[in-house]
Amino acid sequence: MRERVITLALLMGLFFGVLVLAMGAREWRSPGNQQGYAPEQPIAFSHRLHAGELSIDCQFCHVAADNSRYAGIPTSDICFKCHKFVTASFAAVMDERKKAAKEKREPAPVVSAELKKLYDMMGLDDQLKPQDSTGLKPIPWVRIHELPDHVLFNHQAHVQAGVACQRCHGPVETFERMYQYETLSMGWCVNCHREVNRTGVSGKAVHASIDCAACHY
Amino acid sequence: MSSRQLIFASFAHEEDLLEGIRALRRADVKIVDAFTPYAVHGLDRAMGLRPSPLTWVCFVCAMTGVLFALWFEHWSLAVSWPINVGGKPWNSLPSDVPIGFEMAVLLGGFGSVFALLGLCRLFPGKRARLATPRVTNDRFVVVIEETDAVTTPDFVHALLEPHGVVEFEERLAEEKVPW
Amino acid sequence: MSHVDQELRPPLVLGDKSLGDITDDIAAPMAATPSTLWWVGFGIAFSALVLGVVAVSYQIAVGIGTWGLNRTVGWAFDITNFVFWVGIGHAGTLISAVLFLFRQKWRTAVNRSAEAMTIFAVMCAGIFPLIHMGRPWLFFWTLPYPNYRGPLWVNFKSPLLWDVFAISTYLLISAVFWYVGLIPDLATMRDRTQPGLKRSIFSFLSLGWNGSARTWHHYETVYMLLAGLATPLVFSVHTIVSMDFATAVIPGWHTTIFPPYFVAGAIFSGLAMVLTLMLIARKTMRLEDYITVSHVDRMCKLMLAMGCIVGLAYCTEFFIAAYSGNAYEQFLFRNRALGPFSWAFLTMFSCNVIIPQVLWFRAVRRNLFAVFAVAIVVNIGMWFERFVIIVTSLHRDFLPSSWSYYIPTSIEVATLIGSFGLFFTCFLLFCRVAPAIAMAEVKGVAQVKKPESLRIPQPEEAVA
Amino acid sequence: MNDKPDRTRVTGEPPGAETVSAAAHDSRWQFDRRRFLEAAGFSLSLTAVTACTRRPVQHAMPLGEMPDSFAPGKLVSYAATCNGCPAGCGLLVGVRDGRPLKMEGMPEHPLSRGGLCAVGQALPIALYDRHRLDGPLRRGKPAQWESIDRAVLQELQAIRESGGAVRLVTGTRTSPTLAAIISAFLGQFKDGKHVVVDPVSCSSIRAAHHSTHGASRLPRYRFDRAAVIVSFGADFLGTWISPVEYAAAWRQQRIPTVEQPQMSYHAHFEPQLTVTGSKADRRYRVTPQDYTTILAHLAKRLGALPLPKNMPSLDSVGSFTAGDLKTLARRLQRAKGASLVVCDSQDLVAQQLVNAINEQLGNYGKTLELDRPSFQRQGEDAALADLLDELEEGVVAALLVADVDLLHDLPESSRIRKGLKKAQLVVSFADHLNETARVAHCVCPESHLLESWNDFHPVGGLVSLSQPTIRPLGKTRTLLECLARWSGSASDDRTLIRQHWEKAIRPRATDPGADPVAFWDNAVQLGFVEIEESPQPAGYSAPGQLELASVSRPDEGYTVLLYAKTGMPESRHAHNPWLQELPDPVTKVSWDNYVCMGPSTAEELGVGEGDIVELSVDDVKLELPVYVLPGQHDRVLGVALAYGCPGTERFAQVGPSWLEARPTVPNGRPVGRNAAPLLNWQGKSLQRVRHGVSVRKTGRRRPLAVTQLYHSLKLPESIAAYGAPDRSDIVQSTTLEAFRADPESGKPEVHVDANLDLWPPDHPKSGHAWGLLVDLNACTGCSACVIACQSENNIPVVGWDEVRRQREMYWMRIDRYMQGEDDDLDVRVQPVMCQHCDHAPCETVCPVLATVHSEEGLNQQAYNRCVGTRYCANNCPFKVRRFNWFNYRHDSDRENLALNPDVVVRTRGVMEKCSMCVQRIEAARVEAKKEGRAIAEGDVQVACQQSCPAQAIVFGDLNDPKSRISQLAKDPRQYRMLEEYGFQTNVGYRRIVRNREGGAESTGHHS
Repeated sequence: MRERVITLALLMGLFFGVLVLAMGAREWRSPGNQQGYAPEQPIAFSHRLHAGELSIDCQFCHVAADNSRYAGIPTSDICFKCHKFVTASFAAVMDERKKAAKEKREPAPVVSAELKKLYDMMGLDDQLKPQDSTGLKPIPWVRIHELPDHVLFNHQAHVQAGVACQRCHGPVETFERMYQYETLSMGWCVNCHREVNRTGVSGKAVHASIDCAACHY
Repeated sequence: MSSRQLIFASFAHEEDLLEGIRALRRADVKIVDAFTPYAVHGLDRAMGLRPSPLTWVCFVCAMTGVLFALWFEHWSLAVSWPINVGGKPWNSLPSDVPIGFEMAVLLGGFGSVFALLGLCRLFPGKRARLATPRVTNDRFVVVIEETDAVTTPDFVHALLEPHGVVEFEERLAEEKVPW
Repeated sequence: MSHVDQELRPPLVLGDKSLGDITDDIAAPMAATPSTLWWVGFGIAFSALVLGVVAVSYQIAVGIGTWGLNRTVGWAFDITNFVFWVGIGHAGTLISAVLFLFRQKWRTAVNRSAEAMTIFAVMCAGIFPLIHMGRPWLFFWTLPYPNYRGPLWVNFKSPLLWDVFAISTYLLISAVFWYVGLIPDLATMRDRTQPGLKRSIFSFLSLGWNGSARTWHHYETVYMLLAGLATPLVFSVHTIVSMDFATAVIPGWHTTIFPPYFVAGAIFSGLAMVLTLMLIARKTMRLEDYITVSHVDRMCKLMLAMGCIVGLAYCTEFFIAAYSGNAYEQFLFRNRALGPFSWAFLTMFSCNVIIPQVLWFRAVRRNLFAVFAVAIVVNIGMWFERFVIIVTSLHRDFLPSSWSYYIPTSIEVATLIGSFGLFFTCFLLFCRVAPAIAMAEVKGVAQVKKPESLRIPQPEEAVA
Repeated sequence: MNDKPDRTRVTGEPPGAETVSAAAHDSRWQFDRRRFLEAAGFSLSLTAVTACTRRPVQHAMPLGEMPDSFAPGKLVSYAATCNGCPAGCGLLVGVRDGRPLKMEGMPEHPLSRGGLCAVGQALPIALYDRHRLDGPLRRGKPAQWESIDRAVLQELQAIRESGGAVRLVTGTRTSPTLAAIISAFLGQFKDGKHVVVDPVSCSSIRAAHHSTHGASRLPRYRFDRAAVIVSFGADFLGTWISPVEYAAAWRQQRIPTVEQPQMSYHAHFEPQLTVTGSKADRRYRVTPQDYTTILAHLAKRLGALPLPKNMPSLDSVGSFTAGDLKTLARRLQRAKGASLVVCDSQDLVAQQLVNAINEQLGNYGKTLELDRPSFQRQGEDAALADLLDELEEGVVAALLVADVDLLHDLPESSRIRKGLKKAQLVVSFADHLNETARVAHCVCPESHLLESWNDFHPVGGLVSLSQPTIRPLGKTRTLLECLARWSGSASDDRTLIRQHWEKAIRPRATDPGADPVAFWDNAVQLGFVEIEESPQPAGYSAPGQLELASVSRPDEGYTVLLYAKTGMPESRHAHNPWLQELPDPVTKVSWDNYVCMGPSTAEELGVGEGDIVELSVDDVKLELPVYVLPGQHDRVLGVALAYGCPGTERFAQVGPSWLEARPTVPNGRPVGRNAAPLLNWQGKSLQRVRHGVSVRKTGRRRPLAVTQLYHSLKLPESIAAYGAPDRSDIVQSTTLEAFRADPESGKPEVHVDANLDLWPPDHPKSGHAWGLLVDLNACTGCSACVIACQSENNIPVVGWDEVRRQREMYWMRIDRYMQGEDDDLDVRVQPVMCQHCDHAPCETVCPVLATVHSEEGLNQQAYNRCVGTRYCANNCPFKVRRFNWFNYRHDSDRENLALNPDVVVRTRGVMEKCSMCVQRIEAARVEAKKEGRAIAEGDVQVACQQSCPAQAIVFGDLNDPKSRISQLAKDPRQYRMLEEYGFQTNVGYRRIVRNREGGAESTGHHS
């Protein structure tokens, strides 16, 4: 009898152990691999809308990608290039216009909730006039793509070789919220380097080094 | 379920066991097995056992080890990702030899031990079936099956009597039991 | 072995034991409560082990800088200890495997403890390559496992990687060899133990052994195979260890003589350690009947031979350096003997070459105190041999600007002491939990005679 | 499996050029994560747990607005001028993401010609020094500038009314704007004077020219035009006046080629081995007093001047004989107008003799320019002496002190201290609390060079500008701004300089241009402007009968020579850890000062290296450890100045701390001991030579942190192999005569084909093949490259204890070998970095492929792969690999800003070594790719090469037949270290050639 109880207890323990492991396995990834990381951002910026629907070129905002190691998170003034004029969705603006026309008044400026955050960061009031009290604050974007410190990745080298942004960042133009598409593991980098040495990049022969010192120094 | 009639004859000395077995063999009595506290020299010949196939297992494992190691060493450093290490040539067979050898020994050793355990049905936690508890201490036992009418316990006892059998016992054993 | 032979040679087991007596004698220490002597020994060994654990933990927490190494001398105590312990390990395998192959029956007295010693020594040895790494927690990078780095494998050209394979193979094969040898004895222990936990453990570990002649038949084959594999393995392991140095370019390391020289040295030091342990065990565990003076005498002869080979190797090194005409090589050896580390060289040479010469005298070989003293001296000398090879070669190599000296720190000394602590702790525990002498093998060579009265003349007849 | 063992580089998304606070903010994020990883990475299990989960949230903070022409992560160079010493070398400040990181020499600069010394290289770590004063202090308490200004102006007003004396003390500052502001400031007062104090002054040279040429000037020496150089104690390649300028010039005549087997002849007289002495063709071991004797006899022989009165005969001078004098005079005679005699003596007679000799040889106007003189030393001892008297008398009402630390750098500090107490107002401009600042009423810390606008006028005809590359990290001001403010102008330094330039510089510029804005922009961009300066003629009039000053020279005791170290020219650099740790080029000692003495002196005193001795003379006592230096005059001891500075106690904990660690300096004591009390006044001349010093052994020890323990290529006699007594093949040398006969002379006889291979050439280099070539004849061993490498590659400072344990981390070192007798010392220096062997012994032994070969011939070290077996370092024949024994300190957010984000900061337990600045190669590759071409010659300059004052290092593509390195590789002087071993190194050396008679100095012994 006692043996049975013990056996039963052990079996249950095993079952739950396996269950916990199985549940963990879904979250498990090789150490350092952040694939699929999609943190909530301070402003719900949609790449799908900007890069997909509106077909804005990546480097319109990520200006440094072709001349610097960093692609560059866009500065607020780049957003303001368009969002000086576009303050809310077309539908919202039209709604307000209709409502204003109905109520026989000047349409009030419409600012969407997300863009409001941008303007707050830029220290602008509802009329997009600079507020005196607050200066320009950087937007604390949550970093998604981050290589370990001992890897030196250079955007310029890749962009100039003709590597499409999507090759590493995935079909960003379909992402509502940005996430890490690839594993960004060393093997993933190396295999691409090997492959392009055979196939070339967009029809152009390239020499992608697989020396250690290409990335580690 | 059928069962077998087995005869257990115990001896106190290895010479007695050997002589007894030889006597049984001369009389064409079927010897199921013998049990000894240590490896008795000449027992295998006395019982007419065939040479163990484990040498071949060992050889095959060792060859697998060495060939795999040599192939893998060459493939990984010269084919899959050719890396220039100190200007050494791609085909650097001499430097691959030590690991090839070690792998041969490792696989050969483990292969033959596992083969032994498999062949003799030895595994952790197995309940030992002992001919007599003293068989691992100071008793030598031979087990004989009563295959036909001739091999009666009396007959066998008569055969073994001159060889100093100290205990003689008849047991009923289940069919499945390998001995 | 003919009868004549048996008459001429003294028996391997004294005291006219029966098989049962042998079992009782050997199993006795395991059942008895440990003697005070055992407790004292264990206390000392365990304290040393704790000291070592503390030292190693501190070193891993703080860094290799806690050792006295520098930019010029990158290895010293760590690899000295490593080679020393690997060397110790070799005698164990040599005694059990090589002597087995040569049918040297006297090995049965010592092979079990020699094998255990091998395992513990290789364990001690294995610790050093691990902790000598700057980042020991990444030790698994030295193993070729599939990975996300490309995959990036390991450098199969590196002697250090050969070491990884050699040492782990050696440890595994030694352990298996030892365990396979233990199975029948574990079964014996199982069958003489009262039911209970102890018996369950013995039962579990003895794999259901029942002494069947068929099993013995396969077992003998495997045992011989393992011995056959272990023998070249022993030579290969120390050859590979020696290649750590021999394949390097540093004068004093870059020498083709190293493989045989290291193997001889390893056997030499291993024999010394076996003798040390054997003499202690003989005294403390009252195994005088099993480890006889003639065993000691034979070991001493072997040790003397090895000592002479080692001495020859020392001289050959000097001769070749002089003969080679390579100025760096010549300087190195002059520096080794006459430079700042000449004290270490002199210790090595006198301990390993000069003092063991007393073993030419039978009286010394049979005087256990003298033998014990010589064995201890050889142990010290062989430690210094590795120290001399490693440190004197490194500290003054090609560019005089980088010449340096080496002084160990307390952490290193504590780590060395700790490794001895680990070894003896394991060994003393082993004496308590497993039969220290291979019962099944001793019985096989004990020549337990059937009383004459019962003997019936039998015609010589071969049974096919 | 990328767990992250490596320490944080301070980067991330570019923090922005504008504010440092943003950068600090960014690094704080990193710091958090680093601490997290340090804790986590420790045990394997913890690593596994954390690594399998998400990392902590990090933010990527963009700038609010993108500044114009801002390229994140790009290194941009700005022209500036170095103020590490008054020499005024051209500087290119490498700025990244708003952080000045790397100082490089400006190749176009007429003085330094692309070179930069160790002090200049070490500027960044001083900029980010967390102990630098953040803002002004009033009575030792932090204060606001307003209150300081108010207080100072109030006091000055009172002094102006009372007519009290105002004295401004500075080091040599060649700034024309500052000069104008100073005269405006001092003009407010009835008695205002500017006193220039040089810690190591050239007062006597100026005085001698006053007496012989009627102008108190320092000539500009043109070593590039000198075929015969005779130097009396002037360490012009190491410390004297403008060493980078001189080294660059000296080099011009020191490179013999097959076509032109010519080089200058350089004779050197000195009591203690210096960088310059070690490079001389003939070095004579004499005392400083002997200079005068030799010069007098030389002058007589050349017919310049009769022997002065009471001149001893030449017999009294050590190794220099009458025969030598004859030869030397003949050489000088033959090189009339192309010879140069220089002397660092403070004896006026000696300097007058030098002038007479140079005049007699027709050198003025050729190798010495007196009409376009040097302004690099303006200190006048007499003025200083007057000031000290005035202070003592209590005449000085206001004393303003910049650059120098009166209480530390001068003798008789108690007298000065008393004098300072009598002053109404003492203002210090020190950026650390030095001894004068501690007693000053106000401390107005000066901004760092890289934080401020500055201009310089180092030599006639050249003015240079220096622009800021970062906003002041603290609330600091420049001296210029302070003085302007206190003379009623509230302009900032940029405005002041610009105004002055428009007014005074542009009209004189050789190319003033039409547009003042364009002129200014151009000047800022280029960093210097050449101006027309009307030559100030100075005619020679022979001095009258010279008389040897009757200096009391007691026969007893030793003469102590007080000198400045190459790496520590002034006490204001005492807080610079890079300079403190830099091994002295001559002694290889880091972190301390010490008493240099010759081997026979040491034997006589019964002391050895590290034994503390007490030097005492009159009432001055000084305890210092001994360093035994061959080539030292038996009666002369040497002690370096600029040590024992207050505040350097901070370095006690600079290294790692562990069980057996010992602090870099004993707790509460500064680095080294101040030797300034041994300076002494002879009339109005501050003598750096002290006679009659007695030495006592104390019996205590202070081990010195020496990076080289064995100093000779000659092997110890007792253990040297037969027929191979030395290793001179490692640093090969020949003589000019032998070189003329056979350009390959000095090459050892090697009977092995170095290119012999046991295996097929499986690894041809099809693209680039990088190589480095070091000309040992040009290399002076000045160690500028060592600091350049440290700055470029984030090499940690490890502290005295670690250096003492032979664990310094430098990727490149300067090996220095001295062999031969004291009177004929053969000194050879050799920079050694990773040799990048094609058959690298280190690579084969690494078990984890952490060090492998690149397809361009580089020996790569992947730190993040290294597990730290140290096998590679053991197997390195050149011992260039450095192991991270500990995690070295990177715990100051501010000091971490000096880290180069292009290079990983290594964690403990990994091996590191010279990468041949692969980060620069990779950066150049990307840029070249942009233009669709391969890397061309000149695209990459490695850090050590870039700043070498003597241009001894050449880097390039060995596969490019047109590259300079491939051309030079054919040179017969080229050799490789340990060539016979077949390592196939990619670093080559060029043999030393000494302008001497006789055969090559090598013994071929290898078979």
